Parts: sequence; C-alpha cells; structure tokens
Amino acid sequence: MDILSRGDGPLFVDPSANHARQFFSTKARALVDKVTTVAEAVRDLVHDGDYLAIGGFGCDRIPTAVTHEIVRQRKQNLGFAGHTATHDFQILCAGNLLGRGQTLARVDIAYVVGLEARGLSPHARRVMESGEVVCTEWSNYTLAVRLKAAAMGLPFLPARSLLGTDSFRRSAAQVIACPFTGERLAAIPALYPDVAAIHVHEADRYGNCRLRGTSVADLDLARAARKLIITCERLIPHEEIRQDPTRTVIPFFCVDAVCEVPYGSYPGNMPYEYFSDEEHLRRWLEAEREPETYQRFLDDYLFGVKDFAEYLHRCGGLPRLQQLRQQEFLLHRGR
Amino acid sequence: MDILSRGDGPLFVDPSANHARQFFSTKARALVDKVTTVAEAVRDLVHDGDYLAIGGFGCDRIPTAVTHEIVRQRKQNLGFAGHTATHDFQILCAGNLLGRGQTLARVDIAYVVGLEARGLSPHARRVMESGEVVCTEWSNYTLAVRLKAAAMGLPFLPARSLLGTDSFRRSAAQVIACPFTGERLAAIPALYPDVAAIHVHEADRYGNCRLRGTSVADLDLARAARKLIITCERLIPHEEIRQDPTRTVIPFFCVDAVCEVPYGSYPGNMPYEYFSDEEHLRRWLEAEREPETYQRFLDDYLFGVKDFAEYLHRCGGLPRLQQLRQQEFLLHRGR
Amino acid sequence: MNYNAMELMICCAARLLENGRTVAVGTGVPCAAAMLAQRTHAPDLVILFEAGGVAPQLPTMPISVGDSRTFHRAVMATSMADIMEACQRGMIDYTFLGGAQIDAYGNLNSTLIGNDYQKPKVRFPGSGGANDLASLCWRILVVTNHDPRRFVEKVDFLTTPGYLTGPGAREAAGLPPGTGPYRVITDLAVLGYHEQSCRMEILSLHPGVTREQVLKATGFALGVREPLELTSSPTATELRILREEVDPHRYIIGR
Amino acid sequence: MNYNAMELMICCAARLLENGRTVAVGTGVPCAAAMLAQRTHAPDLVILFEAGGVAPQLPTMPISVGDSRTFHRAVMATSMADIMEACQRGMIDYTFLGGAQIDAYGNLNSTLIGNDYQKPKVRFPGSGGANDLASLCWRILVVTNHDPRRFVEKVDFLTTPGYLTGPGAREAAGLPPGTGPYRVITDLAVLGYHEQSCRMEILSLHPGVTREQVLKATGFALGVREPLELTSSPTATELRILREEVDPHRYIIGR
Repeated sequence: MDILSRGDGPLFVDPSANHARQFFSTKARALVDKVTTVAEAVRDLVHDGDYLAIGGFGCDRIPTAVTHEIVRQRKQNLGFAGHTATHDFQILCAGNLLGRGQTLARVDIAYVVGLEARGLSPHARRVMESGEVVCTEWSNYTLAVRLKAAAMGLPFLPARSLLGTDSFRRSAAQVIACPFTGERLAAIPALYPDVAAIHVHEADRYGNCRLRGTSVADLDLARAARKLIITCERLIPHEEIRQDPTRTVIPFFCVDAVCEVPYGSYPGNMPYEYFSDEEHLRRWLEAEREPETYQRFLDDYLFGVKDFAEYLHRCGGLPRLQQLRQQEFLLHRGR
Repeated sequence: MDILSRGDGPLFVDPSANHARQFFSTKARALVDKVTTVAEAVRDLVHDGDYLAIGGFGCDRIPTAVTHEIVRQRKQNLGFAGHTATHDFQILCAGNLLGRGQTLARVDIAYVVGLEARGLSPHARRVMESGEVVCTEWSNYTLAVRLKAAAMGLPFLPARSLLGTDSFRRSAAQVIACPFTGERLAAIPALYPDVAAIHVHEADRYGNCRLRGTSVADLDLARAARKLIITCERLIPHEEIRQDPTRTVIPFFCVDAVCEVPYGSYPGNMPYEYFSDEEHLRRWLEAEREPETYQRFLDDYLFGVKDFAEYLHRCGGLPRLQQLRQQEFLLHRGR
Repeated sequence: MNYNAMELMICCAARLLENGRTVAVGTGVPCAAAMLAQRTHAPDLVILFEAGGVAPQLPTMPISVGDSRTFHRAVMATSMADIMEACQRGMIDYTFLGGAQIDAYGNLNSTLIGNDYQKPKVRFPGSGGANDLASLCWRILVVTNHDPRRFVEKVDFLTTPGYLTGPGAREAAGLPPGTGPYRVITDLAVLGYHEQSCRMEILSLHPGVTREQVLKATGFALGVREPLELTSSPTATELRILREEVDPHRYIIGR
Repeated sequence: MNYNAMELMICCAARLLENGRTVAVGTGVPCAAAMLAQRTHAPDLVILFEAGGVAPQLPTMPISVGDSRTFHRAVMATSMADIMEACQRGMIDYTFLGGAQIDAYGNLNSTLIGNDYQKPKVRFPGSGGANDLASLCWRILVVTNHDPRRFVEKVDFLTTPGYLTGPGAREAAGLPPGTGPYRVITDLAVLGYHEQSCRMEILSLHPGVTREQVLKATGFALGVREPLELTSSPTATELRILREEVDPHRYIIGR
C-alpha cells in the first residue's frame, strides 16, 4: 500500500491481526467462574512491561480500585493508553518520581495531565515533563479507532482526523489514499492492549456485563484487550443475564477476572449511582503541588491503605457516599 | 494506495465520503414530528432508480409494510442490498416479471432467493436467472462492513474475508496490504443507500428508536442511509426515551419518517412479540411455483390490498396474530 | 439399534465439537449437532449465530439464523458485525457449512450452476455468512450428502474458501494463518484433509459402506488415510437425546 | 446594564448557534453558550458531548465531558465513536474549542510549550477530542482570552487543525472539504477569517475596545473586515437567563 506520509511516533504494541489471533485462540471460552479480588486479579493479570488500558472517561465510570492496586503492587514499566485519562492517569503517575520505581514508561496520549474543568495535575505534569516517559500523540477518536480496529480483529482502520497536524507527525499513523475514491485518509494502527480494566454497573460471575449511560470506548476496549479485568458495582445472578440478553454489552469470553467493587468508580462519577467527589479531587490536586505533601497524602490514601474498602472509609465512608448518591440524583446538593 | 487485486463487479452506489457528507449536511437535525403513513413515506422518500436497503434478517424484524408498499406503488429500477434477504427479497421480486415493470434492477448479493430452512423461492429464482437484474457478489459480513464504513463516514473499511474466492472476483472489493504489518486485506467500499427501512419495537415521534434482541446490521444501516423510514410496533411518548437514553439505539437525526405499524414484521418473526407465520410463508412459496397461481395469490395478498392492516386481516387477523404471540413465548404451539 | 443416515451424520458432527469451545452454526443439521454435543460430552460448548445470538439455550430448532430462538435465554443478543468480528479476532473455533458443490480442497459453491454469472442456469442464495465464517473461524466442518454431482473436480463458482488451490494458498490470499477445512461428514463417510497436499481423504467409512462406494460417489481423486477406520454407530443415549430432546418433531432427522 | 467580559463572550458565542443545528461542545464556556442559545433563540439546538451524550436537558453545568449530566434526560447515551462518526459523516455543524495558542489560520496548540517533544517545557493535556472535532465538524468556533502570548505567529505544536498553512491546505491534507475555522470570540472582539487568504480578521469590536488594542494583543498581522462592526451588548434577557438558569453558581461567569 502506498504510504503518502508517516508519523514519527513509536508504536508501543504490535498491531498484527495474525499475532493477536494466535493469542485469542488460547483464551478460555467456557462459562467458568471468574470472581476474584482486585489484588489477585492485578497480581495474576498485570505484569511488569505490560501495555495497559483503562475504561471509562478519566473521572467517569473508572475502575479506581484496579489503578490503586497497580500502583500499590509496584507494577513497573507499563505502557498506557491515555484517552481522556484524568484521575486514572493521576493515580498511575503516583508510581513515578516518588521512589517507587517507574510505573509508567510509555504513553499513547490523547488527553493526559489535565482533569478537564478541574485544572491540571501538578504531579502528572512533573512526570510528563521529566522526559522519563516515552510518548506518542493521538486524539480521543483515533485512540478509540485503534481499539476498534483491534476489536474488529484488524491491523488498522482508516479515519479522517489527525491529518495535517503535529499531532499526526508525533503519532504512529500514516496517510493513505482510499483505493476507491482517492480520498486521503489517516491509517490508524490497531491497539491490542495486554491488559485492560473496565468498571461496569452489573456483571455475572462469568463476566457478562451491563452498563448504563455512555459507553465511551469500553465495548471496543473489552474486545481489543488480550486480558480483561472487570470491576462491577454489583454481581448479579447469571439468570438475570439470560432473562434479557439485549442488555449484555460485554460477553463473558472477553473477560478474565470479575471483581465486585461497590462504589468502584469513586472518587469518579458512576452514572445512575453516585456523583464524583469534587472535594476529594480538589484536595488531591492541592496535595500534588508539593512533592512532600503529596507523598504524605498518598501514604494516607493509597500506599498505606490495605484495599479499596479502606480507601472509601478514609474518604468518609458510607455517609459521604450517601451524599454523592443524592447529588447524582439531584435530590440535594449533598453537603 | 497499491491495489493488489480487484473484483470485477459493478459498484452501484458512490462510496465517496465527501459526497455523502455534502448530503448529510442538508439533513434536518431538529426534533420535529416525523409521524406519517407508510404510503406517504414510500411516496415521498423512495424514488425510481434509488438504491434501497432493508433492516432485519430476511424473515426477522423486517419492515414488511414498506416492502409491500414499494411494490404496490410500482417503484421502478431500484438497487438493493441483499444481505440474508429472504421474505423481504421475495416481496420485492413481485415487482419483476409480472407485468408491473421492473422493481429490482441492481442487487448487491450476500444471500437472496433462499428462505433459509424453508427452501428456495421459485419466483425470485426466475427473476435472478432472467438476466434482467445486474448483480455484484458479497458476503453477509462484507455487506455489513460496507454499511459500517458508511456509518463511520468513511469511503472504505478493511476486512479479512472474501479473499481468494469467486465471490471476491464478482464483488467490487479490492485487495490491499496493511501499511503497518503487510497483512493482505480486502478493501470493502462504503455503501450509502439512498433510502432504508427498518422495523423496531418502539420509536418516539421524532424517530428515537429502541429494539430488543439481535440488531443484525441495523444500527450501522440507520447511520449509513441517506434517508430512513422507521416502522415500529408501538409509538411511545418522547418522555419515555428521555427516561432511559441508554436504550436508544437509533437517534432521531438519522430518521426521516416514523410509521406505527403493529405486527409490522408479519409474516416474519418479531422477537419478544410474535413468531413468524410459517404456514403463510409456506403457502407463499407454494403459490410461486406457477406464475399464474402466483399472480392470483399476489392479487389477493398484495396488489389488491389497500394497506398493511388489510393484509393482516386477509391473513387471519387478530386471532392468527394471537396464536403467533403464543408461539413466540412458547406458551403453546399456536395451532 | 436402528438409525438413519441423517442421525448418524448428526452424531458424527456432534462428536467433533470439543467441550469449552465456540462454534458458529446455521439452522438444520449444524444446529442439531451442536445441541446434541451440549447434551452429551460438551455441556460448555458455546453456540453463536451470525445474526447476533451468543450462547442461547435453544428451546427448539431455529428456522432462521436470526429468529428469536437463536437468542432465547442467550447471554448476549448483539449485532452481526460483533459476531463476525469475534470470528475475525480468532475467538471462534468451529463453523459448520454446506453447499451445492465441494471440491477436493474443500472449496464450496452456494452461488450458481452454469458459466454465465449474470445469467446463471441455476441461481442459489450466495455466500450468506459462509464465506466470512470459512475465512475467519479456525476449523471448517461440512455436512453434506455424498454424490458425484456434489463432490466435483471444479466448483462452478468458488463461493466459500476451502484450501483454495492447495497448500499455502489461503495464507497467500491473505486469509488468517492456521484456519481451514477440517472435516466433511457425509452419508457415506467422515473425511479429512491430507496434511501436506490439503486434498480431501477418507478417514472413516460408515457401517456397511465400502471404500469403492465412496470413491465412486466422488467426482475427484480421493485419498484414504490408513488405517481406514469404521465410523462408530450412534449410541443409544445419543439417539434418545437426538430424537426426544433435540429434534422431537423430526424436522431434520425425518428428512 | 453591567456585564463582565466572560458574560459578553458567552452571549456572542450563543448568538452564533443557529436553531435546528447540531453542536459538539465541551465543558465550561461552550456548554454555557449552547445552554444559553437553547433558552433564547435556538430551542431546537442539539447538543452533543464527545463521550456519548446526545441532546441532553442539562440540569447544571457538567464538570466533565463524560459525566452523568452530559446525558441527563438525553435522547441517547452512546459511545464516543458513535458521536465522532456522526461528525465524520457530516452530521455535526458546530464545535467549540480552545487552546493555549492560536495562530492566524486558526490552528490550535493544546499539547506543549517548548521545542523538545519528549521533554517539553510545559506539558498540556493534548488533543483530547479537539483534533477530531476540528477535523470533522463543519464550523469551528473558538472562545479564548486575547493576548499576544496566546495569539502567536507560529504555534509551538499544531495540535488541532485550523486552515493549516492557508487556502486549500485542509483539503490537500485530506480533511473534509467545506470544513474549517469560523469564528473566534475573545474578551476584546469577534474575529472571522478572510475568504481568500483564510487569515484571521476582526469582524466586530466589543464596546469600549479599539482596533489598536486588538492589533496590539495579537502576535500576528491581523486583518480587519470593513465595515468593522460593534459587538452588541448582552440583552437583559440574555443576562438574566445566563445568571439565573445557565450558571447560577457563577462557575463560569465568575471567573
């Protein structure tokens, strides 16, 4: 195929569809019980050097417990898919520049270091300005297209953005011409993450998942990932899944581990469940300003905490979560 | 782009994404009432020479009323997307070789003339063996990929089937190499139908749609089509849509007409509503054996019938539909 | 115990489906075989239908690959693309196909008879999803009656890829490596493919069938894998489940 | 009537949004402008958020493009790809963007300051969906403060395409024809682009602002479209709705 132009950015993961097929041929297909703890799932499925992708939208429907555990278990040298990665990215950055080695080594960037309207993360900026993380540039859609290509079992897909910009030049995309119309297109290489984590509303013990609200890129991510950890607000009986198969959006054969983590998106928003804890997120951003303050903050809320339930407890526990539920349903401002 | 091989089949519809964008730029975006009758929708939106695509799966969740009306209004010289087109195709074939001109002139074929386990349609075979219909060959997935390319606003998508076969040679696909991995791929041109019809369970008057069960290729078809007619089992209040936006699978801005047609998939199956009327389908197939018998059959059930409600009445009306509902829910064999 | 050819074919097909594997099936024989496998040695066999049904608990035989039976008590009811893309990713192990003609390399014709594409002598439905499933699933199973008009030297139209022109041809065409025809189950024998030549060969003869009978019913030179086996007859359990649970109305086994 | 610069900017932005059109917005000013437009002249304006929200009835200002407000009482809650592909099909008329730097052709930088990509002086978030929306929607609106460090001759990093290097450059790059920068709304003026040169030019000055002030606050040679207009002040109705309904907590207008 005639390549008209080519981005300079490194490609961190093999886009070969044939190689991915070889892996997927070994993945279990039977309905087996996959319920486990987050600690075990992270220990068994996330390895040093892996390329990781996280579901949701930075502060919305994120698998917080998995990101905490990755940092707590000192996973090293990870690649990461940073599509509107906000609080999730902030957590993973706690594994860099703070004497715990280097959690993040390679990042595909669409949106990192920011927390949208909340401002920029001082520590994530320190990490990204340190030069210790190798980067390749994308956009939210083209990073989603990379996952869609993988979900479709392809090595690439075309798209009409990135073209003509420095974002293209620092990406690993190429420019091709449509063989039918001659229209110039960006060829976007598939991204098959080694491991992904997605938080959903409901899952059965085999990994059949339901969610409510926007799905962002998660349905493609679930299919693209070689290994997939699901955290869910609620485990539900398998029978419920069979009662309404239209509602299943991730099938069991994509899933390797299922962990019930109530309030699992905290301090992020979980649609129809609880709103984001803006106060905690503000305190987190403030703590980041000074490395020493941040170290103490992380000792209190992450490194020195046994598990996600203890983190919730330190953040105000059920009374605080009740307020956030009231905010989500606009019942009350919850303060 | 380097084209390694090229199918000989004609391409019936312009795959240009730029041309499609120009059309879509003119499509209405506001929430306006689109409720109308099937007769009016077909009169206003289906034109001689148009390229037509039909939702569902041949005998399952099909917009029967629209296909009847197209034949009744003697629409001429249509192109057609034949992905597992069974009873829908059989109906459209009634516009060929029976003294009503030529409804079908060009067909993209994945599956036509058959009715799956029910056997082959004698009249559809006569039409397809007459030489009066120009054909291009595809497969169910690659025809779905053509719609997906259009739904994505692209001129083509890659796929890994068709390769190496006569189906490829008679298609309008091409063979390209992946610019990243060198893997050979079929380049599948986008299909932007002029008009499509889809039958769903529920729609509001603006065209926001819900369905239950398999979606086949309909979510992509709805987005790919330049104009879209929705028939629905039930109109529902707009408020219901807003109460649960996760369930909306086709947004209003894709839709040009909304027609409430209860039992609209009859004699096909409508999941969670009624099973297919196998007796009627068998009689239809039998009637097709002799052109004269078939002419009389069509006079009784299609040409001489005012509208879909009268067709349902001639097929046994509510008592028969009640039996089919019982069959769908496995309450009773319904005979 | 008495049984007919169709019952034997379904039992042979069912036995090939391993537990804990995925299979994309159509209506009729393939579906009966998968249902029988689930009720005997392969309770964890996952059935998928190309229109979107995943792991249904089939209450009766579906009449269409898209009817509501194909996702009755399923774990997911999704789109055709989602199923086909699971195949394209390499998640689906087996598929079952048929056709009007098959050649020595397992290539199938379900499109037409004749040599004028635009005005064929006989027009068949076309690929449907067969070309896709045969391209994208790991192992292709074919169930068909055995006669020389069906088992031909050259198919009139190559709808669905077997080994194409022989060793390496699938990979050269761009089809995923490691995929291809696996078994053909007929009313006379179970056949496979020679590892080097990729040509069809007899693996086992059904009870009462001779080697010569099979060769005579085949329009191309057919190999024999020695030692030639005898197909095991259906067991009483298989027949009982097939007749009482899988196809009580004898839609398939009564053909 | 008194108003601040932010209130004026939001009103200017809102007035550009025609009724019955689609707009892809982010949080903050764009969202406030779209909400104001809906409550004044454009009740049928359709708002979309890139994470998947379609036509929500926003109860309050969202804090994230993906939070639950963005699909509160929406007509559809879907995927990011579905939204972006509606843009790619040509279904979305407007988008609102910002950035750390903008040049005369409307190109935006939201990636970094410095000249070493792997070790930047300042790292910003990157494109997010901005590159996509600016590539795929018909008209790009930018709302930003006006100062020479922001309005630069050359952006340090071209994150998001404006007219790139000038006339015909978008089309030559492969971006969809007919798309591109449309208006820039600042605290000093409303700007557009010259039809032939594609370079930014002043369309109207805000009350009390001089032409020279704007030229001085701009780091590149800026045209003027004659006759230069005066920006209309916010009406009492606009201000009331903005202050009471759109942003009662003054999250945006209090900045």
